[in-house]
This record gives sequence, C-alpha cells and structure tokens, in this order.
Amino acid sequence: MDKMKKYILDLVVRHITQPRPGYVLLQLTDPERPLPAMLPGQFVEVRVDGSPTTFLRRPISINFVDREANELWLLVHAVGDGTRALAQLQEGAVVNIVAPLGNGFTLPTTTSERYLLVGGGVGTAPLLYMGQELLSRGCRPVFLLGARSAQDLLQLELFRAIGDVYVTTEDGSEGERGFVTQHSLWADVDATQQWRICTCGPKPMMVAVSRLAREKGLPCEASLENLMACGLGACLCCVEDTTEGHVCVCKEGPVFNVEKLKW
Amino acid sequence: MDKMKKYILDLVVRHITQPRPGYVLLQLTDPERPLPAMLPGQFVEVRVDGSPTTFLRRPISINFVDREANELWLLVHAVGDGTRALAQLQEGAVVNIVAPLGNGFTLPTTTSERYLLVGGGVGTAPLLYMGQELLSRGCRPVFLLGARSAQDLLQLELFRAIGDVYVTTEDGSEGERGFVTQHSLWADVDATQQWRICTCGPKPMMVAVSRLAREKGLPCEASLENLMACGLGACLCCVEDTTEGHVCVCKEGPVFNVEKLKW
Amino acid sequence: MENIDLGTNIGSLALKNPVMTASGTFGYGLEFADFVDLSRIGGIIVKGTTLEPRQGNAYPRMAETAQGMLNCVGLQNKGVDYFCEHIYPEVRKIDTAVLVNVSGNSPETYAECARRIAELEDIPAIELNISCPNVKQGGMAFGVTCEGAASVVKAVRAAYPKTLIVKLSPNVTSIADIARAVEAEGADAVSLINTLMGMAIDAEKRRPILSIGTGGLSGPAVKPVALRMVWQVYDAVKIPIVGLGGIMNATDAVEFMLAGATAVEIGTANFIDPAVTVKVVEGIADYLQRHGMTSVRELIGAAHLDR
Amino acid sequence: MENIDLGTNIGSLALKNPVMTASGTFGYGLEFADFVDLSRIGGIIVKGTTLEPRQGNAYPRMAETAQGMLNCVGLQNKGVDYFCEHIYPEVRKIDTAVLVNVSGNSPETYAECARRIAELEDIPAIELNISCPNVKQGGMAFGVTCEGAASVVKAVRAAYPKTLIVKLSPNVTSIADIARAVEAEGADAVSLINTLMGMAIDAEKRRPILSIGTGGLSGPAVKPVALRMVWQVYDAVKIPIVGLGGIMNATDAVEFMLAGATAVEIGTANFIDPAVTVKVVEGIADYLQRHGMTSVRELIGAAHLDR
Repeated sequence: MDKMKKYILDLVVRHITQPRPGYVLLQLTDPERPLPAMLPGQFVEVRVDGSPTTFLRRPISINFVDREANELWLLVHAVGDGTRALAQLQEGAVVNIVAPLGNGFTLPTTTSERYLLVGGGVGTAPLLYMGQELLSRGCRPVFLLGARSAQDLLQLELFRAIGDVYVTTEDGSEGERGFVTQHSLWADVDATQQWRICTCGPKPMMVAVSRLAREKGLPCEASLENLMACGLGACLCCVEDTTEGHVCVCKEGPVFNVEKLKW
Repeated sequence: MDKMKKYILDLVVRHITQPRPGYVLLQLTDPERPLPAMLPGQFVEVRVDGSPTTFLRRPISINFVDREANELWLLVHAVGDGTRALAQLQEGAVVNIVAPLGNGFTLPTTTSERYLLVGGGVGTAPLLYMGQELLSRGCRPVFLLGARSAQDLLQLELFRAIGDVYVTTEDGSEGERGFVTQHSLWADVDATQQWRICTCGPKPMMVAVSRLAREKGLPCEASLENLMACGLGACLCCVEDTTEGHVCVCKEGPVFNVEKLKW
Repeated sequence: MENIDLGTNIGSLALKNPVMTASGTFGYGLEFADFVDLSRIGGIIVKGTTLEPRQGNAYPRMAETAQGMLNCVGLQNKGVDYFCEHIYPEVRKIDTAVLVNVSGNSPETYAECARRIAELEDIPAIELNISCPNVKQGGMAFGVTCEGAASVVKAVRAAYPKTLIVKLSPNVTSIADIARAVEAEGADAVSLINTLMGMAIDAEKRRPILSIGTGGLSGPAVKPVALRMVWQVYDAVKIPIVGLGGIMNATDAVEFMLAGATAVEIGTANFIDPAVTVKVVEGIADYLQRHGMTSVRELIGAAHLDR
Repeated sequence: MENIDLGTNIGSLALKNPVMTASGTFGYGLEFADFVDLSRIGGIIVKGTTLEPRQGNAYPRMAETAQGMLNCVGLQNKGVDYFCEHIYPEVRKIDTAVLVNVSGNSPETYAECARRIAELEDIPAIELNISCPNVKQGGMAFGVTCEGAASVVKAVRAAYPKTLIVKLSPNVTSIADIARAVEAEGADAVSLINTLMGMAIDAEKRRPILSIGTGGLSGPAVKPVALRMVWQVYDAVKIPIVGLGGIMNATDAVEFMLAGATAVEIGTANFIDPAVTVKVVEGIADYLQRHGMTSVRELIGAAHLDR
C-alpha cells in the first residue's frame, strides 16, 4: 500500500475547534484540487512553523476524510511545543503536510466480516475514518472506546453516527468502569462470527487487546506510534522489532498484524 | 548615564503601521504602569518570538516616547528574519523588551545651543525623540534627513511638527539632490552660533558628517549600530575601536563623541 | 539560466551539479521519487552498506534537539550482496550519479565490501564511512586517529579503483590531520562532516532518550562546526572536499562551497522538505546569476582571502 | 519549599545552589543587578582575566547561528591587577560565591595570575580557562592535549591553594582523557564545555563574518554535545563536574546534573533573558519537589544506570 503516490501539500485551515481541553480538531482543505487518495490508518507528516524548539515534522494519523467538503481532519493532542504550535493555528492559515504515509488497516473483502475497532485516548482518531470506510463498504463497525474518564472521550457523537459504540472509563464516569479489555462486550466476540480487531492507542492497551484477540483466535491489527523523523522509510529511526527484524513503522506500518510484533 | 535602572518589560502592541513598504512602526504600551525613564539615543533589546532562525534579541533604537499615551515607539526596518517577525506582530500581541539601554545624546544645558540632527535611512528614528526632547527644553532643532529617494523618507510630517526639516535624496525626488553632507544648509552652519551635530545612519554617512563637523570645529555625536548580543556590556561583542581602546557600543555608546572614534 | 554551468568534479567523477544527498537521509532515492525529479539531483549517496547484514541498534533511535536531531540507527542494512542483487538493478536506472556509502568493522571487511561494489558498472564512486558514531566496533573508531583512518583507506584503495570519497568524523582534535592522512593513502576526496557525537536525556524519566545513550547530531545546529572544518581541511589538502552539515537551503550550500567544498550533501533537510534538493540546485543557479558568475566552480574556496 | 536542599559542593567550595553564571556572559554580575537578586545565584564566574591587559580581537566578534551564536571576543580584559584594585572591591560585596576565570599564554602567566587572585580573600575559587578557541597563543592550545593541559594545571596548582576548577575544551577527540590528565595534576573540579570551534560565512560578501574567521559556538545548538561530554567525563573522573553548554531553563540544568554535573553554568541564555538564572534556581526546586526529592545532590549522575 505504500506504493500510493505521496504529495507535499499546502492545505488551508478551514476550521479549528477544541473537542476537549488540550485537543484540537484541524479541518484542512485544498482550495486548488481534490485531496489525494488516503486510506484509513495512514498518517501525514505536518510541518510545524514558528516554533523555535520544533525542528522535525509531526506525524499525525488521519482522523477523517470528508470527500464532499474536500477536507482532511487531524485530531491533535497538544502535548509538546510542536503540537501546541499546531493547536494555535488560525483559520485560514496554511499548513504544509506530506501525505499519505504508511499502509493502513486491512479493509474487508466481504460484507460478512465484522470489525471491532478498539481505541484509547487520542488513539481513537484513525478509527473514525476506518469506521466510515467500513460502513461505506457495507460493514457496520462496532467501536470500543476507552478513556480515563468521561471528559477524555473524543468525538463520541461522530462514532455513534457510524456504528455501535461501547465505552469504558477508568473512573466509571461513562460506560463500563475499567479498561477496554474488561468490557462485557468481549463475551460475545469470538471467531465464529468472523470478527476482526483493529486497535490504536497507548501501547499497554494495544498489547492487552492483541493478547485478548490471540486468546480468542481473532485477527488483530494495531497502529503503532513510534517516534519518527522522515516518515518515508529513509532515516530508519522509527523501527519496530518484528518477526522480520527491525522494520520502519512509517513505511511497513503504522498498522501491523500483531502476529508480526514481538508482543 | 548607563546607571539608569534597566527593566525587562512585557509591552503590548497598541498600533502597528507601515510608514513605508519594508518598515513598520510599533507603538507599544505598558498597560500596568508608566514606562520607565528613557533618554533620546538610548535603545531597547527586543525578544523575537516564533522565529526559529532568530536566536538573539534585536537592538532597536527608541524612535519616540509618548508620555501622555504611555507609548514607546520603535521603527523597525524588516531586513532579516528577526525584524520580519517583528513586522508581523498583531495589535494586542505582547513584546518582551529590555530597556533602557546605552547612553544617549548629550542634551543642552542652555537654550542658546543649536542642534543640527543629521539622519539617513532608518537611522533617522532616534532623532525624532531627540528633537522632541530638545523642543521641550526650548531648543527648536534643525533636521537634515537623507534618503535614496522620496519614498524612502520616514516620518517627515512628524519631524516637521518638531523643527525645521531639510532633505536630500540621491535621486533628487525630494529636497536637494545628493548626500546630506552636500546640502546648501551647511553654508550657514558654523561654530559662531554654538551648533551641535547629532547624527545617526549608515556608517559612511556618519563618517562624512563627522569629518564635516570637524572641519567646521563643531561638536558632533554619532549613534553607532554595531552588531550586538547582550546589550548590557557583558558579552563584549559590539566593541568599537576608540581612542580608549575597544569599548562596548551597547554600554559606552551607542552615542559617541566622534572625537573618540578612529574615523 | 542555460548560461550557468553547475557541473563540478570529484576526482574523475563528474557531477551535473554539486548537490548530493547524504547517506541515510534519502533512502535509495526511490522513496523520494514522488517529490523530486531524481535526475535533477547531482548525486545520490545511498545508505550505509556493510559486508554482512546488520540489524542496527534498538529503538528508540532518534531524539529531536534545538535545530537538530540525534540518531543512533547503527548502520542497519541488508548487506552488500542484497544491495547488489535487489537494490542496484533499481537504482542504476536513476539518471544521476548513484554512490554507495560503505562501512565495516575492519580494513578487510571495508575492502571486501568495496570490492563487490566496484563490480557494479553504474556505481561510479563510494563514500567510505569511517566516522559512524553509533556502532561499537569499527565506524568512528577508525575515523578518530590518523593511523586508523589510513589503515582503512589503504586497504580499500587497493581493492577499489573508482572514485573513493572518505567521510570524516568531526569528533576529533584536528580533522585537518585526518584529512591529510587519508589523502596520503590515495583517497580521491573527503566528505565532511559526519554527525557530532551527542546525547539527549529525558529529565522526567531520568534516563538517556536513545537506546545506546549517545547518538549523532545533525541539522542546522552543527552547521557552524561543519563550515569551520571544511574551511580548515581546504587549507590542509589538495583533494576535493564534499561539504555537509545542516544545509537547509541554497545559501547554506553556497557557504560550504565558499569555505572550500567542491560539492555538498543534503541530509537532515530531506526530512523537513522532501523536495529540498532540487530547490537548492535552483537556488545555487539563482545565486550565481545574481552575482554574475557563470560556473559554480567559481565558488569553491572563494571565501579564502589567500587563494 | 524550605524542605528542599539546593546546596552543592565543588571540592571545598560550598554553593547555596548549583546555578552559576558562565564566564564572559554575565560581566561582573553588577551589569545584571537590575534584573536579578544576585545573592540568589549559586555562583558568579567573572569574565576571563589575564596577567596583562588584553584588547581582544577586532570587530566583528559575533555571528548568530541556528539556536546559537559564535563569538571571537578573544579574552578582552584589563588585566588581573586592574581587577584586584577596581573590580574586586565591588564584586566582593555580592552575597554569593564569586569566582574568577583565569587565562594566560604560558604555564607561568597562568600561575602568576592565579597567585594574585589567591590573595583576594573573598574569591574562593578560580576557573582555569585552557580552552579559549579565540586566541592564537595559549588558550585552547593547552586544552587540546593531555600534556598541555597537565602542564598548566600543574603550574597553577602549585601557585593556587583554593578550589581550582579547570574548564575543558570540547574540540578534542577524547575529553575524558583530558579530564583524567587535569585530575591527576590536582584539579578540584572540571567545567565543560567551553565553546565548540565554528564559523559563519556571509554568502553575499563571500567572506567569513568574524574578524578572525572562526569563533566559539554556544547556545542550545551545542547542548547535545555538552551533555554527551559531561556523561563521558562523569565515567572517567572522580572530581566534581560543572556542566554548561546551551542551558536555557531548569529542565536543561536538571539534564546536565542527571548526566553527572554537580553544578551548572548558564551562559548565552543570559543574553536572551537577563533574569534566567533565578528562574532556573526556582525551576530546579520545583522539579525536586514534583519528584519527591529533598536534595539537588540526588540528581548528580542519576541517569547513569550503573551508579
């Protein structure tokens, strides 16, 4: 999939909103031409301007692609100087991105496949686009979203518009109390109904989800977020140690079948 | 004079205007308290935020101090990344400055002294504040301002409100054609009437003016613009070779009696 | 700007322009084909290749620093034979000079790796990496003493007849001495600087960020050191110098040539702007035209008053 | 935060906190009295002093670089006797440790300068500058070889009984070797790094920007190199290390201590924020409290797994 043509694009900030304190949703558009083909699970490298302490681009997963509006959505968690600079962008500002990068989640070949998309924190971002693509292919997805507490849950209403949504929060302020792997939903998830698991979020969560999937004999793909520089497979900085040795998460990933990972 | 108390101030951009293409006038105010005492000829060190290629503060001469409005005026020539970043400041933005720095021009002790203030290019900036201070002390100043052509002359109307203004332009598009040292005004400027010269601008111009003053036996002060880092006399980078050896322009200057300079 | 001659020569290697890509920052070139017309780049130096395959160092391998980055990749590559069989057939199609960066852990392994690459007709030159700060054995160990550098160059020179460029380490007291040593052993050119050995620490975790503790610093942060070293080496040797270290734009490239470089390499900048190489080529041409010059070679060492 | 102990010791020199100012970046301290309460700084190292007065190098002496700056001041100072007569009476009044940075052009001149400063009761220590990259004779020449460094330290040690800190040059192949050499001659501590030798070129004028061509690089750009060297020296010597190189805030200072520094020096940052020193002191206290530590000394070398 990394054979898809890549572009350096100057996009314009059409809307910038704050779904939660510390998070911003950037809705970017290309005023000139249609956005290129992008797959769910792929990411973009965003150039950060005007931040003296930020040197490299920031890899950010594709949250959603609105073809009608010709919009690319990026959900940014403002944790460092770079992401904070992005969070301060004004509407109308130009954002330079390299896209699309990486592979993406495996899409269904038949409508009989059932997808459970398990996300935690800002890791839920790429699952929105994945869910939309599944729905458009006739597979209504099931979302299992975890967060520390209710006010850490992002874009819930958007997920609900696409599929069934189950929630866990560590403090029980919404959905079931505990971690995503503890949700009662799992009781009904087994190999008999062709379930496929896609997960993105904190590594401990993804490791736990992949173990659960393995126990149940379900195929599972995880989207990794290793520290990266180029995003193009050139610098070899973002490697993950896999059954095939060190491979670039930016190029062979970010989505991996967990059987390939040494988890 | 460098005993004056120095401050680190967060000022607010009240107005930012473009007197000429490539130049901006920053009118800064302190919303909390009155601006500190500042003398004509002194400068400030401005911290440049959001410019990855700019590391050091930028020394900028004091263009004007409006006590009623509690405003400090800085006239910035956007030539490099640092000054360009300052030129893009928005009204309401906070600008961190260190001020006041350096000495300043010698102010009159009697109203009988006559001041000829000779400036070139953006070097005319500190002469506006100097002229105002002279006027308030009962000495109406004479300005001799030079530029490449008419559209390079800055704040002409403000100078005219303070004193008599004579102009030279290299292309003759305004005032007399040629350099400031060639202006016919000099015929009437001699030692018999206690003339004092203050000059600021390109070094070749200041050297020519100082030579002319020496010929005429007139006291002359020049404001230097050596490349500087700290602005406090600590780094010893901005030294000028004087009759007393290497001295810091930021501390012993920026204004020097030209007799001390090896011009 | 057809009246501008951008051609430059590194020994017998003629480049269409002085802008090459630094090893390990441009993959095999193909990764960047979507962004730039590779045939417009003066030369592509593909990633560090060793006799045997190498897994490189563990993750994390990268840390961002002030206007720079640290890496400790550690020469991960699939070995010279894999390159010859699977990569070479692809990269030889690129219509520009394709060079291979060669590394090893002994004069013999360096020489054997070079010998196999010498057989590839469309690889006109190699860059000998005696300065990788990220591998325990070999790498920088050879590059920081005149004897070590000479021993590797001597062995490779005997095994490799084409243009031999030796990449020097900046982590030395006198890079001029090292340059003289490799020139004496028959190197056709030197390239400098490789990365400066540095480190980043996570104050919250109270541990080094990189898996092996230290790493190589690159990016604009190191440019002043790189320029100084090119300047010093230009006064020390007669062979051509390939300058690199934090070049982000054409002005930087011109500065390196004025300091004494015959050609330049663009490294970390490829990560921030994958299309930077061609922009630098165009910017150099603009500079030459603006200054009424007709050949890029007029820039070489022009900042040295005494030449 | 009265429960936090910020005190640290460099040999027999007790500092109220680990934050000192680097020579040549804080004048004599008095220039900054309008901005900071000098008594809250751990120590002030006044600018480089030599036996005889020095004019320093010609203007221009400074060039801005990516997250750094180059300088080639060249030890301009009025000589040790002027310091003793006119400066000392003023700086002795500052309620913190005031150290003098001492330089020279021969072991004898270093020693004589140190001897005269030893007589000043309120100067508890000197920092020996064997690493100034900007003076032809002496300076860095001594700092780049173990023999040169040892010869100066030996002469000064015989002449100076108080705390002797030796400032090391980063422009060497092995700073650990130099550190061992000065430790062997009786230095009480080492401080590192001095500036990295660098250069800037004006592409338009096609000439070096600095009057003597090269200069010393400082600022955040060099921090990764400085951290790496502190890390290496910590594993090489037993005497305390004073760490410096691009420290802009408390986190940077903590990183240097975690790498092995017993105290730190803030240099170039004083130019961007004249009040930075006290902010760093407060920031270190905040860090310690946030991490449940009671003494700043717990940070020293804590990033080394093996200790």
